[in-house]
Parts: sequence; structure tokens; C-alpha cells
Amino acid sequence: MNLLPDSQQQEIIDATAGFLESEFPLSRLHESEEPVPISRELWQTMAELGWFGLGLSEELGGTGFTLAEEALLFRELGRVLAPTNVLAASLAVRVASLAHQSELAESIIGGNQRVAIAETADMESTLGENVTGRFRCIDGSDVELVLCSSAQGFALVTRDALGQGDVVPCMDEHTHLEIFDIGGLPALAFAPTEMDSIQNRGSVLAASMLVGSSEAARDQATEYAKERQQFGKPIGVFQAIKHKCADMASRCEAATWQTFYAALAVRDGHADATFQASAAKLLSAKAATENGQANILVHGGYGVTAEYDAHLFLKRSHVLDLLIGTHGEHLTRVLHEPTAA
Amino acid sequence: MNLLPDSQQQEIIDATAGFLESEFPLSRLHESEEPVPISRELWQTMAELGWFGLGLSEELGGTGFTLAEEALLFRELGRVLAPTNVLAASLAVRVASLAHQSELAESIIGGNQRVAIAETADMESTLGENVTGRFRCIDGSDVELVLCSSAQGFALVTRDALGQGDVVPCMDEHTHLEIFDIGGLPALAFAPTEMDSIQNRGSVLAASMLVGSSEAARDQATEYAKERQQFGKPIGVFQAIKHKCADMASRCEAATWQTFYAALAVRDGHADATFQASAAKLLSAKAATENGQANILVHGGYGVTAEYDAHLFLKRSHVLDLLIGTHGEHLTRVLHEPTAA
Amino acid sequence: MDLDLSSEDERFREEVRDWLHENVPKEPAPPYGPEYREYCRQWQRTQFEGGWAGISWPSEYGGCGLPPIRQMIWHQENARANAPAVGVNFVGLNHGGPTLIACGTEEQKAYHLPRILRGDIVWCQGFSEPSAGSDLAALKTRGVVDGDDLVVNGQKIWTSYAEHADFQELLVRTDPDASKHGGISWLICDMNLPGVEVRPIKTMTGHSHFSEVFYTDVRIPLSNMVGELNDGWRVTMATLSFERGTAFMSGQIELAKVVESLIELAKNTTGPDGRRPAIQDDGIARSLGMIRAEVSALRCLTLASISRALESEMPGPEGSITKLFYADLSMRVRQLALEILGGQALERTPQGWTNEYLGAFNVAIGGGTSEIQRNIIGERVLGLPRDRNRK
Amino acid sequence: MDLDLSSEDERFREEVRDWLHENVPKEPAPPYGPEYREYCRQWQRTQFEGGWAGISWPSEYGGCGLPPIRQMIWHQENARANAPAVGVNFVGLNHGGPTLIACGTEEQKAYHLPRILRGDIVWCQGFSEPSAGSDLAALKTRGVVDGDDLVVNGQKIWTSYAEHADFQELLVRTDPDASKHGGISWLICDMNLPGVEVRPIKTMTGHSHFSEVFYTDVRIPLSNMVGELNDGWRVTMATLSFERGTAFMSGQIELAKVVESLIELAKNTTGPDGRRPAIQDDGIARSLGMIRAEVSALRCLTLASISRALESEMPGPEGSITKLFYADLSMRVRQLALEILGGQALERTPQGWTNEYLGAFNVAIGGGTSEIQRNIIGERVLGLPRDRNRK
Repeated sequence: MNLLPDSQQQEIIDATAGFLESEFPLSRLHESEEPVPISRELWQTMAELGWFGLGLSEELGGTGFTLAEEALLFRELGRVLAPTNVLAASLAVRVASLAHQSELAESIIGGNQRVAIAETADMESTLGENVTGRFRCIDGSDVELVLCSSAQGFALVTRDALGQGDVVPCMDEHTHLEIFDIGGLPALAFAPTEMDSIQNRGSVLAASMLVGSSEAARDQATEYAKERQQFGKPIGVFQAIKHKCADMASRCEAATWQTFYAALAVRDGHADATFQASAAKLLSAKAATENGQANILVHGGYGVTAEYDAHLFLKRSHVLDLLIGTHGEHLTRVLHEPTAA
Repeated sequence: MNLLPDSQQQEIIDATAGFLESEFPLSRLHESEEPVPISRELWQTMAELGWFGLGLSEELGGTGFTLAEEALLFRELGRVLAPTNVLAASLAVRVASLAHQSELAESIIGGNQRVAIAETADMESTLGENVTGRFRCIDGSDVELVLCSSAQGFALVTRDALGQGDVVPCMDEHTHLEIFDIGGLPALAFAPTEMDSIQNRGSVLAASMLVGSSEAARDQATEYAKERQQFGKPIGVFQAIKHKCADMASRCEAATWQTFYAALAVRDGHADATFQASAAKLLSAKAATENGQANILVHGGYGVTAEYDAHLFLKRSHVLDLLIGTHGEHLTRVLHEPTAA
Repeated sequence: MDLDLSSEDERFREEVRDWLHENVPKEPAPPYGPEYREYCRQWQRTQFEGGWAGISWPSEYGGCGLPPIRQMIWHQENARANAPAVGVNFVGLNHGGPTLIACGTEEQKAYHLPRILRGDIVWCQGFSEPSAGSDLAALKTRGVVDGDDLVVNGQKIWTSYAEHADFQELLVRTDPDASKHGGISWLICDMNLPGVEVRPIKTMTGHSHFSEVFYTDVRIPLSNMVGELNDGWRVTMATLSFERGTAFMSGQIELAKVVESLIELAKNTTGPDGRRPAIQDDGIARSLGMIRAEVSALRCLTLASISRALESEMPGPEGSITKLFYADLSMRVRQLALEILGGQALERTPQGWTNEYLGAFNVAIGGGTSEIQRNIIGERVLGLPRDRNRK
Repeated sequence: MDLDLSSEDERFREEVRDWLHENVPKEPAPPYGPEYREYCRQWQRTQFEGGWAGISWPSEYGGCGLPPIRQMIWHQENARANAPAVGVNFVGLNHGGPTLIACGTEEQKAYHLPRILRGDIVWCQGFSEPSAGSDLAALKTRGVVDGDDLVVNGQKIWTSYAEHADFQELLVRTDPDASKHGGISWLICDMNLPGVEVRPIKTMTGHSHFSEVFYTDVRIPLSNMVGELNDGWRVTMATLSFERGTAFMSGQIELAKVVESLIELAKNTTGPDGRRPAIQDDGIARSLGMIRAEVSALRCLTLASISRALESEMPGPEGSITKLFYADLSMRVRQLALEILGGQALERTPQGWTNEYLGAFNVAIGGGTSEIQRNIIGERVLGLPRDRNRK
């Protein structure tokens, strides 16, 4: 038993962080007030890095790592507020693979088809051979595939088949939000919730991105508290600020270890996998939104300006919070599913 | 419009505070770990001060003041953690008077019969000509009358008729708690909830005691924060303590003015009287319990000792919180009753 | 203690109601730009001409000279009539003007007060600086006496409606060698003077609520000083007491309306279970009830301020309790809206709850952060010792 | 990263389970008094004789020399078997003993460690003083070298189980002229020495969890000093790191059991509407769910500590995060119990929720208040600058 990343995992973290720092600097979000889709070139590079099949076995065409390494990758993606398409692709590969659509899986792994995720927006949606219902599609302006998500599982459809949805301005101006009303569209591939613990995998990956966002917000607030001077002192001297940062750290720590634990429990097929995955999603969503709010408050007036990063983390945390199940669904699961021994 | 006490009201406050300081010093609660009933002599003195009929008109045998002055009296009683019998007597007088039991009313006003309040403990109780159900009787070890309280109103019965209840140790060791299962006992007098806004009056008086308790806790914490030294400074210098005290002050202020407003709205029969009375009860209960908790935390280790006062306020706030309706009932009212214009 | 409105008060309310019924503009306010300024000014002029401007301001300067409760009635009736918000006239009416009334010279009062009431001139605030936020007295913008003028150089920030303003309440350091609080002066700065430059700041809601203002050799006549040279901190405390005190009267009424619309939202939105309306969720119903009770307590806090104003001209430090309570409640109201909306919260509309949520952070920070209010409550209301970290 | 228990770990678990099944005392612990002490000591001796004492302590001192994960497994199985709590042996096993292992002399280790493991001797803590609480280093109890002894005079407070203890980890000031942290020494004090007097303090739950201890010319041999003269603060930091770190292992497991019984309570108690079971209330169900998730996160925090312990002997400042999280959650669990119970919460039973609620304040204060933990997290985990108010 060891929750700490081992040396090979640490290498993945370091390499990913380095790549993202140059390819996804936060400054990019100040250059545009519109969502910026990931370019074809960059998508191709990610494919070559093996990201989309990172957790899939090599015999199925993947990179041969596990959900644990995926969690580490997505934490880094969350830190830099990367679009959700990598998460969508990662789940889509697995859905295609589970549905024995190996060509489709290979095509996504190879970066030939880009994917967005669409979360159910009502209780009437049905997912299966066909897809019906209202869905909120995230970061889907320039993709080939859409992965529809609900409590029933995941279904993959082509973007073209969805036609023109209702594009709505998103709370997060860098997130493309489009609403689709889908009526009986045949799915390219479908995986029900329980199959290969697919929904729990999705929860863990979303949780990992939320963890990354909450940690980045903690780090930003802490850095600001060290630099910003008022009353002749760095504001981090004052307990009102210092204790806010301490609470941010506490929320991060709880969310991080719960999420790592969940990644391993899901990967290893433990009896408490569903409990752990939902607990990870809940704690990381709480950490990301509350740290997002606290980061703004630590920044004072600057926190509400478009020029500073602080608001970006809060807005993105609300987007990520929407993915893979509502609070209510996860809370019901953590109340009724079996916990760890 | 003026929410501040006028000079005559200020005199009532000052006189009451002076009397209570000598008759109900907090030190009395460290001399005994048992409930100490109010002595017959002291009860008689209170009667002579006109407390039990303070808000009743002179023609009905009362002192001729109003609910506003009663609120000020009960705030002072709350400050010194006085037993709830004065509240019980004050409501009992009105119930007797409304039921045209003028002799009974006079007897209570004159201090000849002491009263305790018993709050319903289940949803099956019924109050009317007869009383049925389970009731938690507070401070009823040495009284002649018991005022049963539920959402239906108030019914007065004799203590003797109740026989021996189930005496249970109370969270607050200075509160006598006895549970009665009553089956169809005839009431001496009954007043339904709406009559003369009797339940709203009860809510305002309970709220006033809670306000007093929350203010006393704020004052104790503040005094301690000025005196107690750590790191070579009074602990009140540190924001962790200073801001806790500030939040205590904020809760008090909100509860106090809401309660005063409610006293006037109920007295004057405004359309929003029920809303205001329930809002007062909710805010004052929140202020008293949260300030009770904060006061303990400000006191650090000393806060959990029996020797200091801090715990007494927390415990009593939970007792007072129980009186005149549950949180759920008051929350339903504030959500659905009309508010101020 | 009484809630009674005199029969004169009641008659006043009737008159206000009738007048508003006739005079409230039919067209909504433009969202921003010069049209918004004109709309606000026109509505102020309409009020002035109707005899309703400056309800509790002295009559010699064009006000009505009425007790503060009438101001409250005025705000209540405005809310009921859906009258336009005060907009660009906020600073002039709520703390610039009151500061002049308390501390200005006869000339200053005679010139500015009637013009503020008539909507002729718009005021803005020039207090905070990039490195003087919570630590307001650390301000560095310099004012050097030169003949009959002060020559001002420096920068201000967080100035609401700067681009619309004619005048500014401006704090400058006039004695750099004096103690931190001892070398500050309070000026009336004409925003059209050469050397004043306004640069809007974009906020996270996508709007520009406030600006930076830069001063390069701006010559302000010494006659525009309020209070004595280097005695501006005393005047500033008056301004802040108005800002944290009575200025919340209309904000409180506005928030009460927001809460009622939140209840409507909970009736018309599917709740967390995806089936029943949100208001049927036990937890959400309780939160709504408590918030409704708290907005009532906020109203009572305001009435207590009005009651205190009958005895003293200047709002006391208790105003910081109102501000703190207001900021906290404002935030929680919007957080509850987000909880009710669920995934729908992502969908952003200009007047919608999502923008309200993002905008609520302004309330918790502007006019002094909640931490600063807690310092004031701790030190000036409760008498706790001052923090030695704060130089 | 892995959750795997080796087959040896699994076999260990089986063996523990079997042994506990046979050996857990049938009779419950007496509530207090000498009988309680004897009960705790007897249970410790039984463990020792069974070969289970000091799971992760070095084998040369009677421990098992196993990795910390085995200690965790031991605690888990103890909880499952409803084995007695550690009771009076807490200090010896969880921070006194570990401090000796890290900083003690060979003689000290050889004498005390096996005796602690056998339950022969009970340890208590002597750190806080009436005017040195959060400001621990302000302690004034004096120790003056006299020949081969230190002569100790002064007073300690908040000493749990002082009346049961044979030895105490005692901090004294041995150089009053040195800097605040520079003149402190860490001693092993024999509680039976002449001049040591214990006075129990009654708490608000009606029990005496802890005592004051008075020292009058108590002669402690210098050989009982742990670390060098005047270098006790370094040893103290080790003790506190154990107290805030690994000592929570069993507390976390205990709290998880409390949460499960809270869920049972919610099933068996009428909820806020007076009709349905509390667990059917939407808000209470959500709170219970979140608390269940949080207690799981607390468990993961503990596992992270165990993972870190594989790399370093001494727990780091992250232990303060575990302590803070544990204290906050402990309190909220009991507050939710009160909400579920409604009026029933007034009825106090010795083992009931009401006493748990009152007792939870101890958790938030003892071992360093939550404010102190936040200071440590801010300054030592995040690297924020130290508060200059704290001399």
C-alpha cells in the first residue's frame, strides 16, 4: 500500500507538466475571450504522447498504463484549465473498445477523430443503442465525435449527426456550450454505467481535473499572499488571509488523496469502487469551487478583474463540476454504496 | 418609527439588569450542579415587580406595558440564564385571561401559582379542552401549573394532575427536564395559536431570551479576548479571535433588531406579525447557539471546563431553542407567510 | 420603540406612490455607455423637478429636509414601482454629498449639492490605489501646493462610473513626512481637468464596472479642499461611515426583491432529484426560509441605523455590521441560486443568476472587504486591541 | 501508487482477526477510576503477551518492527472487533514512546519502551501551562540544575489521565535568559516523586478528562532528560509531529464508526417534518452523504501519512491538515446528530450523542486549536510569512 506516485509516475507528471506549461500557458486565456479549440496539430501531438489510450492495455491499442496514471495526467490538465476534450477522448476510446469497435477506438487513439463530452440535461434522456434527450455539449465546436453521458452510461455519436445545436454563452467564456435535443439517434458505440466500471472511471478523471484546478487556485492564492503588500506586510501575514490559504490547502489534500485512492480502487475492481469514485468527485468539486471562490477573495479587487487568472479557476470548476453526474446522484451513491473495509 | 428603546424603556432595562445582577448572578450556577428552582420568596418579588403581567393591560389586572417591554425584560432574563418559568408565567397569564379565567390570571400575576412550560415532543399531541400527547416539561420541579405548548396553541393544566413524569438528565445540568405522557387531561384554560397572536408572543419572548444569551456570550468572549494573553499580546489582537468576536457581534445585532421589530409587529397586529416572530425565533436561536459555540472556542481549553461560564450559555441556548415551535415549523412559516411591505 | 408611521409619513407614502406611478420611465435603462449616464441623470432631474430629490438633505441646498424614515419610504416605494436604480448618481447622493453636508464649506455645498440633486453633475470616488486597497491610508498620489492650486500626480483604481463622472472625491497625500494618517487631504477633483485620464477595467462578468484614473500634473484649486490641508483622514472617516452605513438602504430593499425572485426560481426549476420543483426539496426549502428571515433581519439592521440617525448625524461603526451581513447574505443568495439551477447555471444570460453570482464577489470586496469590516467591528464596536501587524 | 496488501499483510490481518476474536475482553471498560486504568493496562499486557504490542516499534525494544501499514491493519481489525480503546496508554504509545524512539538515550529506550508496550507503566503529557496554551513556548515551569538533578517548580494543565500516570513527558524552562525557544528542556518525570500533585479539572460533560499538575521542588535526575539541556524544543517538535500525525490513525477509524451509527440514527429517528424518518429528509440525506465522503477522505489522508512514513521517520507539518480536518469533521458529525435528534437532543445519556456533541469541543481545542493548526499549515506547509504579533 502506497498512495504516493512512484518514480515512473513522477516522470509522467513532470513530463506532462512541462509539455502543458509550454502548450497551455494560462496566458492563452487572456489572449481571447472566446473558447479556443485545441488545434489539429496539438491534438495530434497529444495522440503521439499516447494520452488518449493512456489507461488502455497495449493489446487493445492503448499505451498500457492504468487509471492511476490517467488520474495523474488529468490532474495536470486541470491545473492549466485545459479543455475537456482529452477526458472525452479517453472515455470514448474505452467505450468504443468495450463495444468492440476497435477501428473506432484506434482512430480516436491515433488522434484522427476529436471528441467532446455532452452531459444529460434532464431526467428523460435515454442512452443505449439509440440516444434521446437533452444534452449540454462542452467544448464541442470543432470535433468529430460527441460522447453522451448520463447515469445510464456513455454513448458515442458523430458530431455531424447532431446538426446545429443551441449555442449558449457559458459562465466560463472559454468553454463552448451547446445544447442538443436528440431524438433517437443511433449510437456508434454504447457502454452502460457498470461495464468495466466506466462511469466510475469518468468520475475519477473529472475529479482529477477538479483536483488540479483546486491545487492551482491554492498555489495562486498563496503566491499572491506572499507578494502583495498591505500595511507594510505581505498580506499572508494576516490570519484572515493565512487561514483562508490553510483551508484551501486542507481541501486540496483531502480531495487529492481521496481521488488517488478512488483511481486505484476502481482500477483494481474493489467492492467500494463506486463509493470511492463518487466521494472523489464530491470532494474535488467542493475543493475546486470553494478554492476558486477563496482565490478571488484573497486577491481582493484584483480577483474580480478579467486581467487576473483567479476568476478563470472558479468558472472552470463549475464546468468540470457538471461532468459525469450531478451532486445529487453522487451523494445518493456515497450514502448507500459500501465503503472501504 | 424608532427601534431604539425610549427613556422609560431604558429605565425598565436598567432596573431589571440591576435586580437580576444581585438575584441571579452567574456564580449561582457554579454552586450547584442541579437545577435550582426559583424560591417562593424570589417568585413573590418578581410578582411584586409586575413581571408576570407586564404586557397585560391594567384593566385585565396587568402592569399595562406591552410586548415591547416584555421583550426587553426577557432579554435581560436571557442574559443571566434565568429559568424559563417567568416566560411560562407570562404566557399562562394571557392564556388564562383569554379563556376568561380572570381569577386564575390574577393568581398567577400575584405570584401565588408558579408555572413551567412543556413543549410537545411528538406530532400526535392535541391541545384544546383536553390535552393529549408527549411533552417535555422544562423547569417544572417545583411549580403549581404547567403550560403545554404545541403548534395548536397553549393549554394550562395543574402540575398535580400530571403525576410523576419521567425525569431525564438534561444537556443543561441546571435545567429540570421531565417527560409526561398525557392522555386526555382537561385543561384549566386553552388559547389556540391565532388568538391574540399568542403563539407569536411566545416566539418573541423565547427569541428575546435567546438574544440575551447570545449577547452575554459575545460580551464574555470579548472580555476574555481582551484579558487573556498569549504570545505577549491579548488574544483579541489576532484576527482568528477578533473576527470570531466580530461575527458574534454581527449575529447578535441581526437577532436583536429582528426581535425588537417582531415584538412591535406582533403587538400592533401587523399583517406580517407571524413572519416577523418566526424570523426572530430563527435568528436568535442561530445567534445563541453559534455564539455559545464560538464563546467556548475563544476560551480555548478553559472553554470546556465546568469552572468557566462559557459552556452554560451553549447548553441553555439549546434549551431555549426548544421552546415554542421547532426550526422546521418556523422555517415553513418564514417561507410562506407574508413579509413586510 | 415603535413602528408607527405618522399620518404625515403615510400621506407622504401615498404621494410618492402616486407620483411614481405617473413618472417612472416606461423604457428600461440602457445597459451602459453615455445613454446610461443620460438615462440616470434624466431620472434624477425628473425627481428633482417633482420635489423628491435629497429627501433627507437640508432644504437650503435643494433637499427636502425630511427625516431619514422618509428616505426609507421613498426607497421602498421606488422598489415597489420598479423605478430605475440610482446608477451613476450613487456616489454623489450616498456619500459624496453627505460628506459635503457634514464637512464642506458654504461655497462647496452651495455649488455641488443642488447640482447633484438636479442630476447636473455626476460624482465618483477616488480613494483606493493599486498598493492602497485594504490599507487605504497607504495612498501615494501626491498633491503639492503651488500658489492657489494643488498639483496632483498619481493613480487611483476601482473608481465606479469614472467615465461618466464630472467630479471626484479624491484623496491625496499632501505631507509625505507626516504620519501615515496625518498627511492626507480630501479634494473635489473636476474630472475634466487636463491631466486626468480614465482607463476602464474589465471585470470577470465581462463588464467594466470601474476604472483606473491617472493624474499627471492636474491643478486643483485649493478652494476645492474639503476640511483642512492634511486633515483629510477625518473627512474620509465620515465618507466611509456614510458608505458603510445609510448607503445600504436601497441595497437592502433590492436584495429582498432578489430573494423573492429566488423563491420564484425554486418554484419553477426542477430540483436536485430531477423530478420535483426545487422548492419541494426539504433542504432547499429550509435554506430559502432562512434566507428570507435573514433579509428581514438586514432590513431591521437598516431600520436600527435610521433610528440611530435620529440621535446622531454621523453613522457609527455599526455600519460595518450591516455591510458584513449584507455582503455575506448577497453571496449566499447567489450560491443558493446556483444550487437550484444545477447544470443550467452554466448558461449565462446578461440579467441572469450566473452573472449575479459572479458579480456578488464585488459586493464582498468593494467598499472594504469583509475582513476589513470584521477588523472595524472587532476594534471599534467591541473595543478589541488593534493589530500591530498593521502599520 | 497501489492499494495492494502483500500476501504477508493479508495473512497478518487474518492472524490479528483470529487473535482478537479469542482475546478481546468480553466485559466493557469501566467508565473511570483505578478500575479503568487497570482495564486498559490489562488489555495492553494481553496484546503484548500475544505479540501484538508496538506493531511498528523497533523489535529490540519489544515492538514488532513492522511497517506502519500493519499498524493501520491492527487498528482496523480492532475497530471491527470492538476491541477496547487505547485509553490511558494513548500518550505512551502514540507520542511519548515514539519521541523516545526518535530522540531518547539507549537507557531511556531500554527502560521505558518495553514497559509501555507491556502496559507496566502509563505516560501522560506535561506541556501546556495556564498561561502557555496556544503559545506553548511561553512555558514558565522552572528547572534548575542542582548536582545530578533538575529541581522543578511550577504548574502544568490539561494533562489527560494524570491521575493514572507513572511518568510524564515534561517541558521545563532551564535557561530563563535564553530566547523563548532556546531555554527549554524535555524531561521524563516520575509522577510518584515527592512534590508532584495532581488536581483533576471537571469539564462541561461532567467528567474529568484532564488535570492540573503542580510541582514543588521536584527532583528529577538529569539522566531523565531527553535531548540536550536547553534543546528540548527540538524534541517537542518531534512529539507534536507524532501527536498531530500518526496518532490519528485510530481516531479516524473510530469516527468512521460514529458516522455509520449516525446513519442508523437517521433511519430510526423521526425527521424535521415530524413524520418521516430523518434519513428521508433531502437535506439531511445530503449532509449524511457528504459526511460519509469526508470521513473517507480523512481515511485517505491517514493512508497518505502512512505512505510518507515509508520514506521518512518523522511526520511532516501535513499532520496539521489531518488534525484540522479531523477536528472540523468531528464537530460537524455531532452537530448533524443534534439536528437529527431535534428536541430529543436535550435528553442526556452517558454514551449518547448529546455528550458526544459537548465532548467534540475538546477535539477542536486539545492538541493545538484549529487556529494553531491553520498557522502551521499556512507557515510550514505553504511557506507564508510568520505573524510578527506572535513574539
